[in-house]
Amino acid sequence: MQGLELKLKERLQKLLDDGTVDCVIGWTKGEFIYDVTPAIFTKESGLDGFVYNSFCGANLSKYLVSQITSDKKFAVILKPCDTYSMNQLITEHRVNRENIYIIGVGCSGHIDIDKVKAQGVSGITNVIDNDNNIIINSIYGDSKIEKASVLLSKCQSCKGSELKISDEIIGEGIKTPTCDERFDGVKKLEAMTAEERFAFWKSELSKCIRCNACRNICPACTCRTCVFDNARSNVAAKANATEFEEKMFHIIRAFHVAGRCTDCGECSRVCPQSIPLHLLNRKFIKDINEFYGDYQAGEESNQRNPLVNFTESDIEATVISDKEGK
Amino acid sequence: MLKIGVFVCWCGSNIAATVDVKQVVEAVKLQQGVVFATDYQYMCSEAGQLIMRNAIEEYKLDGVVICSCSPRMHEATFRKNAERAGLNPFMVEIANIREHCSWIHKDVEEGTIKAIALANAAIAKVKLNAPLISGESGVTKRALVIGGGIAGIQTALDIAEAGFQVDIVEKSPTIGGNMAKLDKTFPTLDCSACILTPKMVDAAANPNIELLTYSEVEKVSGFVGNFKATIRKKARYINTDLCTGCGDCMSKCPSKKGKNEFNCGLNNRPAIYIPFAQAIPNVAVIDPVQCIKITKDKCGLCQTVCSAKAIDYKQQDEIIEREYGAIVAATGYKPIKLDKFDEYGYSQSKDVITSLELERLMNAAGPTGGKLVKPSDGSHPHTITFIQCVGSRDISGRGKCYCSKICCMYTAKHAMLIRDKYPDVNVNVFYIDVRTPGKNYDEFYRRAVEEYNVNYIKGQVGKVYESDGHLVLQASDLLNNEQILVNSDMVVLATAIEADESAKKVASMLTASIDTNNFLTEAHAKLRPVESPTAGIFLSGVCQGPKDIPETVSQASACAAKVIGLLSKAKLVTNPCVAHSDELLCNGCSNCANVCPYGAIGYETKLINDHGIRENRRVAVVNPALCQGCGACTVACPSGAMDLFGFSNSQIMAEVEAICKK
Amino acid sequence: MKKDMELANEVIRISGANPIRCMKCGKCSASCPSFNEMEYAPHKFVDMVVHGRIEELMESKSIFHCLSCFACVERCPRGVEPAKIVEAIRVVKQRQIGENYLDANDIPAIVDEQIPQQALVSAFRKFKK
Amino acid sequence: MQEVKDFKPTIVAFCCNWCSYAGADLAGSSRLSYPADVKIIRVPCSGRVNPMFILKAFERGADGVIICGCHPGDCHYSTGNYYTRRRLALLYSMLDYMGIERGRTRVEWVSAAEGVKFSTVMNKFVEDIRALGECVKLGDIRCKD
Amino acid sequence: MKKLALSNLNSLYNAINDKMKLYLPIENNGAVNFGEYSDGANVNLNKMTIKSAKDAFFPQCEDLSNFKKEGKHIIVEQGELVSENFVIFGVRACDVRAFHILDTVFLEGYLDTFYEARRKHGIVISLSCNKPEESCFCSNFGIDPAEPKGDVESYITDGYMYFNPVTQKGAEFMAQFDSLFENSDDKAVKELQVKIGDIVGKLPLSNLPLNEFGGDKLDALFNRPEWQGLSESCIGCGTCTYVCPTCQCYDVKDYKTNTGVKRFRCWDSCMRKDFTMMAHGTNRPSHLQRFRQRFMHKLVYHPANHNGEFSCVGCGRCVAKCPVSMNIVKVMKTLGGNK
Repeated sequence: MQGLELKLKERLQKLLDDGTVDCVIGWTKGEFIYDVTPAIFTKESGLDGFVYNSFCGANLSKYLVSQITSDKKFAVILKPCDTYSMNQLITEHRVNRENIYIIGVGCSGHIDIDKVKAQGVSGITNVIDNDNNIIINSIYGDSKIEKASVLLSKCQSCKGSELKISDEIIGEGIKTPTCDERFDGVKKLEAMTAEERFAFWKSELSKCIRCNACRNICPACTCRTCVFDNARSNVAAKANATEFEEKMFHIIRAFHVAGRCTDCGECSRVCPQSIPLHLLNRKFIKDINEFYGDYQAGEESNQRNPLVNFTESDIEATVISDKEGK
Repeated sequence: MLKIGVFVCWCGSNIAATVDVKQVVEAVKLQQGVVFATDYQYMCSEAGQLIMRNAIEEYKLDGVVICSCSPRMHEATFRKNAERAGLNPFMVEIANIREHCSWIHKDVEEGTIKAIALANAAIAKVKLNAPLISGESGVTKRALVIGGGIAGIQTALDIAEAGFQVDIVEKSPTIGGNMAKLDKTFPTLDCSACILTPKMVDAAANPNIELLTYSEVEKVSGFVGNFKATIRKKARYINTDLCTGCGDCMSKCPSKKGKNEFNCGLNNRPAIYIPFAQAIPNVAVIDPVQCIKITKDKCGLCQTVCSAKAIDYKQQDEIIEREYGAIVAATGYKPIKLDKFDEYGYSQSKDVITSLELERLMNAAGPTGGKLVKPSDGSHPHTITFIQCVGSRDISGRGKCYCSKICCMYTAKHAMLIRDKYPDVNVNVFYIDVRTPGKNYDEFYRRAVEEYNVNYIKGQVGKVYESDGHLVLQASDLLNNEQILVNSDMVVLATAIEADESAKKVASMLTASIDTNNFLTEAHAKLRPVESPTAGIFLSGVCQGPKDIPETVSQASACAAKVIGLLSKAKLVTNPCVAHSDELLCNGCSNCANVCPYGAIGYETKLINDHGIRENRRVAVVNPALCQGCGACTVACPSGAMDLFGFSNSQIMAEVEAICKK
Repeated sequence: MKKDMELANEVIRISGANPIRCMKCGKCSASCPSFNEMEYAPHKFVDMVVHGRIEELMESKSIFHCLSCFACVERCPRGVEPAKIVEAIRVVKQRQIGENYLDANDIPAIVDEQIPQQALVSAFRKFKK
Repeated sequence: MQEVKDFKPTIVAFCCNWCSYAGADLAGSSRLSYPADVKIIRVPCSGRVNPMFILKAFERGADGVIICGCHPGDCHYSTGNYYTRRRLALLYSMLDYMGIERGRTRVEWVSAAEGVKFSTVMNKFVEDIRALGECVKLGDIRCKD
Repeated sequence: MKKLALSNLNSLYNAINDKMKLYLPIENNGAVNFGEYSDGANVNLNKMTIKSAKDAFFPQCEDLSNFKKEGKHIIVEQGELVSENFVIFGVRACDVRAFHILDTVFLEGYLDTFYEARRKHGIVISLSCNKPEESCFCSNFGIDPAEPKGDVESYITDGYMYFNPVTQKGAEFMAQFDSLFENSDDKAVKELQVKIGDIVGKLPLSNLPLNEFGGDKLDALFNRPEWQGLSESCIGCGTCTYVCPTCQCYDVKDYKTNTGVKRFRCWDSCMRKDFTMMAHGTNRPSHLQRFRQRFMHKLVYHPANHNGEFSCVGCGRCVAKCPVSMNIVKVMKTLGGNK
């Protein structure tokens, strides 16, 4: 990992020096090894503090949306799964491809610090990633954990090591061995009774504090003004005053990204209350695949979103309304 | 605060019998903003309308709600009335308390409660209405007729006669359609060619008509008065300006094994051909699949013999874009395929033919020069048997559920012609019913029976098989309650007709609706039979449903009258209930443009001032002239930037809220 | 009369056919190979069911002359399925005289090589209804 | 059982102007009754129905929401109802996934000529909603008082 | 000092719950938050709650008034004030301090009656932090996690929970449940406090450059170029605001019901685009301005208005929960030149 960081840094410096790009969207180091922050480096600031390690899980493509009107050129570091979002953003004209230089990085999975903490480790001062396992130093002592168990959820159902779009590739990646079939979680819920499903979501969504982290981190949620922030939309709300508002926000958010969501998993990663929000998006993805044929948003740019598409023989909505069973 | 007036109509007893209108008036008076409410026996009457106008003036109303019949009935009436009183017509909303309430409910209490809820929803909506101004759009003074059969020709001639330009687009190399193939026509037995070809010539000669033969419409966009069509002129490999129609090429062409379409494939034609002697335009066409020069780059004989130098093997398809004010569908019909009717032996025996094939066999310009012979061996037939309703009135899935309408009459015609020309030939007709509504039709049929001794047998044929060189028909004779075996030399099948295969494609291009049989739907079965529900699209001939020639011609002329009415207008009033985009909210993501069926949404990069932040943004821009107000874009838009005048998000949500109040 | 119609409805129910769709074209009778053996031809059959004349049909030998070849079912342009109606009447008749179901296990003993396959199939249909 | 009988559900029906609203008009002029619980909102096309309208209706206390449009292929705007079909199939599946009763939402295609179908569809839908009872899983508690 | 065996805690909860509402950390699907106690609730006193204890006195949503329409008349009903005692149990030292910061906002000057009523009736039972996390930095603000204050202080050690009333209110509360407790000396507690002190000394974020901030630092900090880079990282969600124990901004909203209008307030966040939106628009249109507002408020404006007291208590929630790990510590270190 350190080798990769050096390679990246060297290459980025060159890109800044030779004027290929004016800025770099990468990560800067934090107070601990795990709290790296996405940051924009400029020619002037240099690459001081640049870091690339096992905790660089965030999807940087979102950071380009606010730069669409900028006349600067940006280098951005994208992991294979992030490139889907990039394609989707290009499709929707939410980024200016001409001003973007994509450095694809090989990836072998990133670590979720919350999962490490959930294993009872606290007071963490350092983490050493040894591919199969990680060693954690903390003020309460050292410990060793199997890496697969603390990978980000999105890595546990990795989409593969192929970069869907890039201008150059640095480092080699491997598809993280999936320990989760992508739709297992959805299937588990589908197998429940309606009452159980209702109870599940009621309990999960009751935790929502409406912080909007899921929305703001989402590379598909790029509305300049979200309907939930627009006082004239009739659905605006700053807090979940009732159970209904909890559902309304999450159903509509998932619906608005349906067919556009690349399943990057950022929503669940950032939720401070650990609500498994990806299970909503994945339900839409699974239904879209089943109803209209397999579709992966961001597989390539300029695909047609299945929600703004149709065939004459699509299944009828009554099939859902009349479905037998639980 | 808006001042709303509510007018509750009794509609005589239609509404008042199940809805307590007085109670509705009292209830709506409690709504915020309602400053006036009243009821009247017939709001749509002049007296009722006067009440409305007076109230608008006296109470300075900003919005009006009429609780009455369906808006599809009188919305236009009340809007006009509001305009007369100086109120913007789009500040009127209708609560449908007749069709959706009084007529379907019996209990007065229930009906009244529902009427109040519907009134409240309309009040909630009208409060959010905005005055809208109808735009105007021009009318392109040119019509497009798709199909060059008798229907298309007649419509085009009538439109041209009124002084408007018309283009006929015909997919085959000549106009004339099915009628050109017919020998004689019922009920007067005049020669089809004799009455059709003058019309074809007229069409070709009329300066207002342009014939685009061997061409197909590929794409239509736009809207009433302003259509834009993309037409593909298929390569003929002939320079039509030079070709004199001499026919030298045809005789020299070595590739003579093409099926002669005009003669229903009963004989062959060369690769370069003129469809028939009276074809319009009378120029040759090369079948590129059959031509040796084009397929193998050998031969080239026709080019050498052509004194006019009209042959061009390198000719390419040509794409033409034209603008039209109105479009007429006249796509016609074809006989159904008989592959599901094996019992008649159509594919086994050459002597089993369809009625259209018989027309060609009897026609002087046909493959036999008008001599009726058995196709199998060219010998003279002694008995000919007709079978009716082959594939018509069939709901088993093999045929068509409808009556093809023309078969009874043409079979009588055929029977008579045969008996007239060859008195020695016996003619049998197996029929289910003989249907002859029409002027002089039944008389015509009776002549076949009474004067020409045609043997009509009520019953159907179970199977046809060959035996000892002739055909045997096993059939039922219902009147005698017998199963009979009939020997016959030829069998003629009155094959059902169906909409031409192009109808479906044309309908979807024109966004005109079609029924389950692929016939185009009329706007109203009785009152608007020649218009499609889609504005600016008209229907001529069999594309709307089976018709005989007289009926087709009268419908074609009726259709022309409608087109002329439209093209005569200087301006069309456009619907102001169109989509519009809020530039501050728009993300420029193109979702809306993806679902727009009219291509009405474009994108522009504009300088936007978003609360003091100025930046160039890609934003959606709706062309109000193209937008038809369906609202699909509003739902595709995740940010809510796209909204629809007249049916805005907030208006619909206000209605929802009002309805859900208990 | 009422009883007649009840019986007719029973026949219609068992057959699953819809005789009212018949447009009296005679296609069934034209196609029928046993027409000449039958007192009531298929088209007549259909009409009699529509008018509730079931008892006459049950008394007629015609119902056992039908070969169940299904030519009429195949050819009928209205989807009336006359053979199924004949079959239904046979079933009603069988039930009335109290015949038992035919057990498939009994078949080998009575199978004659000469018996047409059609008849066997028909027999199963008859007794398994 | 008594309760079910007395239960007066609130049902919102969105009908497209060209087919289903006209179908409802035809049901009316043919005097084909259906329960007064159904209240119709006219929209230009079923494709105008935003999922937010459906949720809004439930928020406000609706017990059932039905969307009616032209038959696929017959849309006045040629393609609107195809999008409706996709959007609503997915939305309904999601509501089901969240444990909301499937029967509360429905899409039906009713042409302008199908007055009988309109009435049949509405009678059936109301019957289904009555069987399901009051909607307690969706709906904003603040709208209940 | 009183003590109670940990195994008997449930009986204490139930006894309190019989008399008054009891709020304490409850685990639900892996997330620990303060919630209302009911028998069988999954109480978890070991983990730091995700949201702070702020909800007890300043809930995320609170009804203010109700407007009912009857015909064309409008009837106004005032929202109800809390009138019964309740207990908030297991509050950490940082959150206890945060209550005092909220007091300065809601009770000094303009009096917020809704907050006042809750504060008057709420009994705070604090709990020491036995295992501070690496993200904790309360000691910077003079908070001692080993001495959590509140109305009653409590400690968990040796299989017992120790209780020490701090205020009169606390003592009265303890007296109500005296029968459940046994008397104890403070030996075990003192030992625990020493242990905690050791850990606090080792915490990595214990030396923040506080001197660079304060009520007089407006000019020095407002136009610093570093805001640009810092704000670029921030995605503008409200996580930090909503988990923060001291963020006190709220918005007043109207909700149209079927019979009228309910007016309520809910937490707002200066990260939101429509924060302090007015008729003319917003006065912080850029993301940088909104980002800066939050930290300037905590580190400059609040001290300027409230005797130099920072409105951060170092609870570390924002450090742990920010989706992109941008937080007040990084801001302070960047601007304080310590990085």
